Amino acid sequence: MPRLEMKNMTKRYGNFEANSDVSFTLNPGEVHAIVGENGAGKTTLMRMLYGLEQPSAGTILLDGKKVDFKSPLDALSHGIGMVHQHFMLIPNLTVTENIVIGREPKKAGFFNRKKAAELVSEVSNNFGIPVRPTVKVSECSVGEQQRIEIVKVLYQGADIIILDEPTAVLTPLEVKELLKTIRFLAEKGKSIILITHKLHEVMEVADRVTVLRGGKVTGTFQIADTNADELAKRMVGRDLVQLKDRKQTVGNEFLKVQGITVQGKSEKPLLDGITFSVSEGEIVGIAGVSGNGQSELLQAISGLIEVEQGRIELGGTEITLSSVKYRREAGLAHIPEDRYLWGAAKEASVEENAFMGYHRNPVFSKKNWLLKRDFQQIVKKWIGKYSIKAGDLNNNAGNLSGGNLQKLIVARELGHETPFLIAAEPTRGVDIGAMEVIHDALMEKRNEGGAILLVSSELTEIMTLSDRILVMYEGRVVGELSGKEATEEKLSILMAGGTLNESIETTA
Amino acid sequence: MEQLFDVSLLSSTIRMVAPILLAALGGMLCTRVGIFNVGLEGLIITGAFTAVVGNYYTHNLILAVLMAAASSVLLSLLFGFMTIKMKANEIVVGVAINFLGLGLTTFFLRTIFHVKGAYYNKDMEGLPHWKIPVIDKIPFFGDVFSGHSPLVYLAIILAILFYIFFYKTVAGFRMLAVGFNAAASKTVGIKVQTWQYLAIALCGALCGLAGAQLSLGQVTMFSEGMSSGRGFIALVAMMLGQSHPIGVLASSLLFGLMDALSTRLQGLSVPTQFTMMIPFVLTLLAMFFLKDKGVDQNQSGQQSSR
Amino acid sequence: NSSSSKSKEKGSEKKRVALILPEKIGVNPFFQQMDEGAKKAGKEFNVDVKTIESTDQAAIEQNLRTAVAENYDLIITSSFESEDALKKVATENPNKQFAIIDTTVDLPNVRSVTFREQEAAYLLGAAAGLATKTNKVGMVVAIDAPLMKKWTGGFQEGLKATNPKAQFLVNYVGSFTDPAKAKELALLQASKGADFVAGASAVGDLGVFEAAKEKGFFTSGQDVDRTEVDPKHVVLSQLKGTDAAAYETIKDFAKGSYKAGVVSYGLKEDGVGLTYVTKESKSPLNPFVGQANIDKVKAIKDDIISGKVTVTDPLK
Amino acid sequence: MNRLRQQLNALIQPILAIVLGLIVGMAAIQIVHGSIIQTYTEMWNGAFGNFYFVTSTLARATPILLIALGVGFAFRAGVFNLGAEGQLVFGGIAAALTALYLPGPFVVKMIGALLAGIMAGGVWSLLAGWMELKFKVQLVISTLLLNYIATYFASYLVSKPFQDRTGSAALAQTKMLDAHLWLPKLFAGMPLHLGFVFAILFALVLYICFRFTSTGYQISMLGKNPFFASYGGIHKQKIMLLSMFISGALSGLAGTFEIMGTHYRFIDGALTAPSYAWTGLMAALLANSNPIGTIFTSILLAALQTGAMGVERNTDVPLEISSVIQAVIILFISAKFAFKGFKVIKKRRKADGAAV
Ligand SMILES: Nc1ncnc2c1ncn2[C@@H]1O[C@H](COP(=O)(O)OP(=O)(O)OP(=O)(O)O)[C@@H](O)[C@H]1O
Ligand SMILES: Nc1ncnc2c1ncn2[C@@H]1O[C@H](COP(=O)(O)OP(=O)(O)OP(=O)(O)O)[C@@H](O)[C@H]1O
Ligand SMILES: [Mg+2]
Ligand SMILES: [Mg+2]
Repeated sequence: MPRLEMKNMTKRYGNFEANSDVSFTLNPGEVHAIVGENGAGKTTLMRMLYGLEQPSAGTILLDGKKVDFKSPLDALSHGIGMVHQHFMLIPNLTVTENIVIGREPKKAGFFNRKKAAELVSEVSNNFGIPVRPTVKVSECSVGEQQRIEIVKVLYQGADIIILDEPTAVLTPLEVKELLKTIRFLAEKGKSIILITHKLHEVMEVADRVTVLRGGKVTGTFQIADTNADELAKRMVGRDLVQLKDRKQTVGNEFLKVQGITVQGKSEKPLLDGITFSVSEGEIVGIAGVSGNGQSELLQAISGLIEVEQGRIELGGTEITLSSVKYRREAGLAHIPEDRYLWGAAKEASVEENAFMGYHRNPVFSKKNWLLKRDFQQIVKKWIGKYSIKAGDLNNNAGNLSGGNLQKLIVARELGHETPFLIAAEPTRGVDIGAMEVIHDALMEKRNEGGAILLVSSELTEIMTLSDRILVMYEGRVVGELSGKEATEEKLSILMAGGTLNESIETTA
Repeated sequence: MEQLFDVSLLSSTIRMVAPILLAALGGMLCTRVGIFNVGLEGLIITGAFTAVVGNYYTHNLILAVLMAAASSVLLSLLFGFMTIKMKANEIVVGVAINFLGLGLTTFFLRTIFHVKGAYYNKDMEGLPHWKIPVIDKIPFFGDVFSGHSPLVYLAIILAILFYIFFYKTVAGFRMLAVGFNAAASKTVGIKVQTWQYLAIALCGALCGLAGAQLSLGQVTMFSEGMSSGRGFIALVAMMLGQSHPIGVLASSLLFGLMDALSTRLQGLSVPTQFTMMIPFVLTLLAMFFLKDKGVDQNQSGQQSSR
Repeated sequence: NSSSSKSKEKGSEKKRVALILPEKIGVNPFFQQMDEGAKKAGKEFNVDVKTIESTDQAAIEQNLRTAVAENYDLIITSSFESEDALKKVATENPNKQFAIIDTTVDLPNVRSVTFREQEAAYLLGAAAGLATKTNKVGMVVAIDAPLMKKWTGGFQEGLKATNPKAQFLVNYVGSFTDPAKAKELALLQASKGADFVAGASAVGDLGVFEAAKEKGFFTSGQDVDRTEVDPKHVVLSQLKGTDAAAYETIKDFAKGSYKAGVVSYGLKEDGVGLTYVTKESKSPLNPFVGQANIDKVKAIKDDIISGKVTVTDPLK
Repeated sequence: MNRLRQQLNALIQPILAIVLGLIVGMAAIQIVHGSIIQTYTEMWNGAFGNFYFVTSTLARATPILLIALGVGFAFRAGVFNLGAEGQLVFGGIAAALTALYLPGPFVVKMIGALLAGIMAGGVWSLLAGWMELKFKVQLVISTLLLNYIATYFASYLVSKPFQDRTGSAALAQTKMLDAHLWLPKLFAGMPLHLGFVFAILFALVLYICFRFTSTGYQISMLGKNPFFASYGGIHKQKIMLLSMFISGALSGLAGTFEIMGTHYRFIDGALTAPSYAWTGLMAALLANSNPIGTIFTSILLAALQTGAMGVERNTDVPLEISSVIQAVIILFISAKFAFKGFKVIKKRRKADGAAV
């Protein structure tokens, strides 16, 4: 008998069906993956299972018994735990506090924090998931936060664990660790639902996989009976196309960064004398374990933080101390790594979000007047080109699914048609279909002579797109490889702070 | 120059601070669950009035104080219902609660006591003045800290209890979590709304006590608008104290001291308007020296420096 | 508020008077008194009196204009706050009759009734100077506004006249509606040695009385005889006959002897005064003041009336 | 067309709320055995009964509207300006003193007074903005504190150095402005003055600014996500300070208009007693900071006050009951439920229509 059965689940938001007639089963000790495009309804299905949303129709059976979850508390008490796509942690609290919250060990109402820390360590050791119980979550890396979330559901005694896109924000190494952990948990008898956009992960770790498209199930397969290509086809509803060819272009150096340094609050500088350049018609990838200064580098180049030393030049003009506005006018566009923090205003409409930057563009802004009608035509084009599911342009951007918002941001920044583009994690949390579109657009820009600085924690992405790859470690550039010579091994060694045996070429 | 602070002034400061502190602690509870309550003034005046009504009908001080707390809880729950359930803007509701409190108390002053302006009855008994056994004997200390109404001591004890509550107990921990991140708290099964209602109700109770201290502790009478802006001062004290129980205690005392200072300076040849300004100017200056100003006081979701 | 909108339609012969107060009745006992005086006159002389409270400054003019529009026969208003509004409205309606109590508006269709409070305050100060044993007396005043100088100024003059050595402590509450703070200020003055603290803080006076009761010092009230509240401690009361002013105005009007111009009430006219000195009180005289002192103050009163002693008008 | 319907929808909620508020008010009137119909008739008459009352309602709405526009402006930019009261008072006193003491012909005095009022309010507000940017002094507290400082300071000015010593000299107030400096009334004998026209004009300008201009766009984006704004090259500090300035300037102008259009002098307490500032704040929040919506909410709140005066004049219902009714109506308007309920009904109707 399956551990969990969801029958004919339907969820409506107004007239829109996020899930229609979805059925799904989960066996004990099984890893069951759910894949699907952005907005296919994966998260919605899980939110119903976890009691965060009430289904419009359908039944949930646990061990053959019908259950009805009014709130997460009900789900939790039935042994269902969820690691959310967007972490549900409280940065001001410690790791222990975040893990035990809701089931705190107590004595006469008093919170026994010592006992709590012990219990957390125990769970963490039992399942081989390392966390530091006493530090504040705000000081933890993204990978550690992920582990904290997993320890949290284990601490809660979850038997069925839902992981919603757990790998989207992890470095390759962390992903490897996580997949190991998932297998380990399954062997210990836990049933796991894994939502991901990365099909190789599915092939590696899952027992079965269910594909969703447009809120409907398009099939459930044993991993042995399927392959990544077929899954992709099922997800997208068509064949995937090959990435555009790389055209050979030779251009001038457009972005020049010389010895920039940012100290930050800690002892070690966040950026330590970084020097490199990006030429027209070139994609330069920056690889590195997250937290090694990539974010700061991009913020320094785009003007969001100040550099203390060094010089930045864009297309021949110095921009070291310029405002963001000036830099953008000098030819910089920027796909930010955190789309909710930097890239969008959730409370603003889709149109307003799309407008950012164009309010300065003389085509759409004449003498301080915005030409909204003209602009809407452009947005409609983007929506078509990148197949963005945006609904009404007046809707809040916060209602878009993550992937669709990302596509909107990519479209917006590419639409500026600047000679230089920063692309930070351009496909984070984005489905394969959309990833294809975005990759293709980046390549096209390169081929047209654009200079692109790509930062990604996804090594495959870096390797397929980049002409040159720089590796960052502790605020410094520790190595450079050409796109051709780069391999996952070499990159991993450099990213971990090691050195390659062969002498590393440096550009003159 | 005359000595600026003497026993009488300090002891007066402690009394004057009590209602502000009580209300500020109430405001703190709301802020801690993510609700900015500007309705403190209305809650205080309601408490002050009901305390006198309770005393009038029951001749029992304990009942009177409880009634004061209860009436403010009711009004406070209205605030909670409107903001949580009806999703109304909390500032609008807060301001409306202030108007409502003032209007209702004046209205009932007329219908219950058939007077306008103030109800005073020289036979009405106020809260007792407690002599604190040991402290009472210490020369200077005794005069400053002993001989206040029970609510004064309660205010100070509550500040410390809230500190323990927040940082040592499970319930307090959960309440804090709700304020830090409601969505995250919800996912671990914490009943966010229940906690919010609880905090708001408690806030009402505290403001009710603040009112009772005003109308039965400090004086024994009710007069229209006798809260006289204390709700707003409490709001400032709460923000200055960064919604931390001890911080709120400290900032209330700070404000009280400055107020005392301003009173003392009235005798000198400074225009009164300037002496009256002192507490506000100094509070403003104090803000410059606060190290960690941001905290998580994202009450309205509208703070600019985030 | 006695309803009057109906009587308009009935077209009754009754004359109609509107008393437009510049603020809500309540905080200032003064307006309550005026209302009572007007009602009393209304009853006695068979005049319809309608009292209208204004919520704020801007409402005064609106209420005046509405009263004109609703064709009241006499429109009485009060206080400095109403001066500007009345000037405007009375000028625009030269055929309407108006009266203003407590200040002067110099127009042919306005009767002004003013009070010389400083004279009564002088007597109070004189009494305090005679009675004090500690040579320290205080006063708790509502707000530091020029108007209040009529009280503080007169008091100080009287005090210096009878007791040049006496120290005068003044504290301002900063509000008309804060008895708690008024009480603390009174306690503070007492702690500095004042054995007599006069209340001049509207509702706050009740706080001052309480302080006196608690610490056993002596105090005084305003406008009406407040000694009844607590004769042991509230030993004097400075009087102001606003009720009489309203009463007389309506009486004159009903009798047909209404005249525009200024009527000033002072000690001479018996419009202001002090308990025991100008008017007996139901409460027995407190020994703190003593009959001997009262007799001395009575003499001072006579000197003021006869012009032998002049009290400075602090507003001039 | 669609937009029109949207805005009509937005009106439904307040109307429903008023109805509910009045129903609750009936209970209060019952308690004092007043006549419900008479009370409400007088309330209506007091606010809109005849032309005079309409104009006095609008006159009262003028400062409320200007303040609401100012508060709403700052709110749009993501800053919470609780300092309207201080800005109002500062604007008023600055305008009054300039009009009285600036040498030169009347035109110069007039323009000088207007500018002084605007600048005083604006700079006072800017001060809070500057403290926030430079020293991270939270605006919510600093603006609240600055209110007290401004009112005490203005009170000092008019009770000591600039007090009107002519006449009775009993009040803390300035001399009266010369009649040439009075803002013209829109209708003879009616309290409504030119300031109202300006207030409406400003509402329209701001509406256009937010909907159609780059500056308005930048302000909204800053309010909705400051990080996004700075990422997009919007100068956060500049826009924030600009918003604070304009916000304060509008409140300052409200004070200026009250002085030059209604009181003709600065009277201590006359600008604070009617709680224009809090009412303006509510008007802005009720309208969700939409300038056009603010016109309606301001007039509504003003009407509740003038209506209450009507009740006071003509019924036995005590004055206090009106403030209770006012508060209750505001509470109901602030609720979102009616609007939501309406949406559901509409949707259902739509679905029915489709089935036919
Ligand atoms: N509260 C809501 N109101 C309206 N629509 C919603 C709501 N929540 C989700 N949706 C819509 O439902 C659809 C499914 O969303 P869901 O988050 O389940 O997608 P997903 O498959 O998890 O996508 P992603 O891969 O981007 O995370 C999306 O189109 C989304 O816009
Ligand atoms: N009076 C004007 N005439 C022509 N273009 C204008 C005018 N005012 C603004 N613009 C243009 O409209 C756009 C937005 O103007 P706005 O001043 O709001 O932007 P901004 O980015 O803040 O500019 P700045 O920082 O230079 O003031 C800018 O691109 C500007 O060049
Ligand atoms: Mg999802
Ligand atoms: Mg500009």
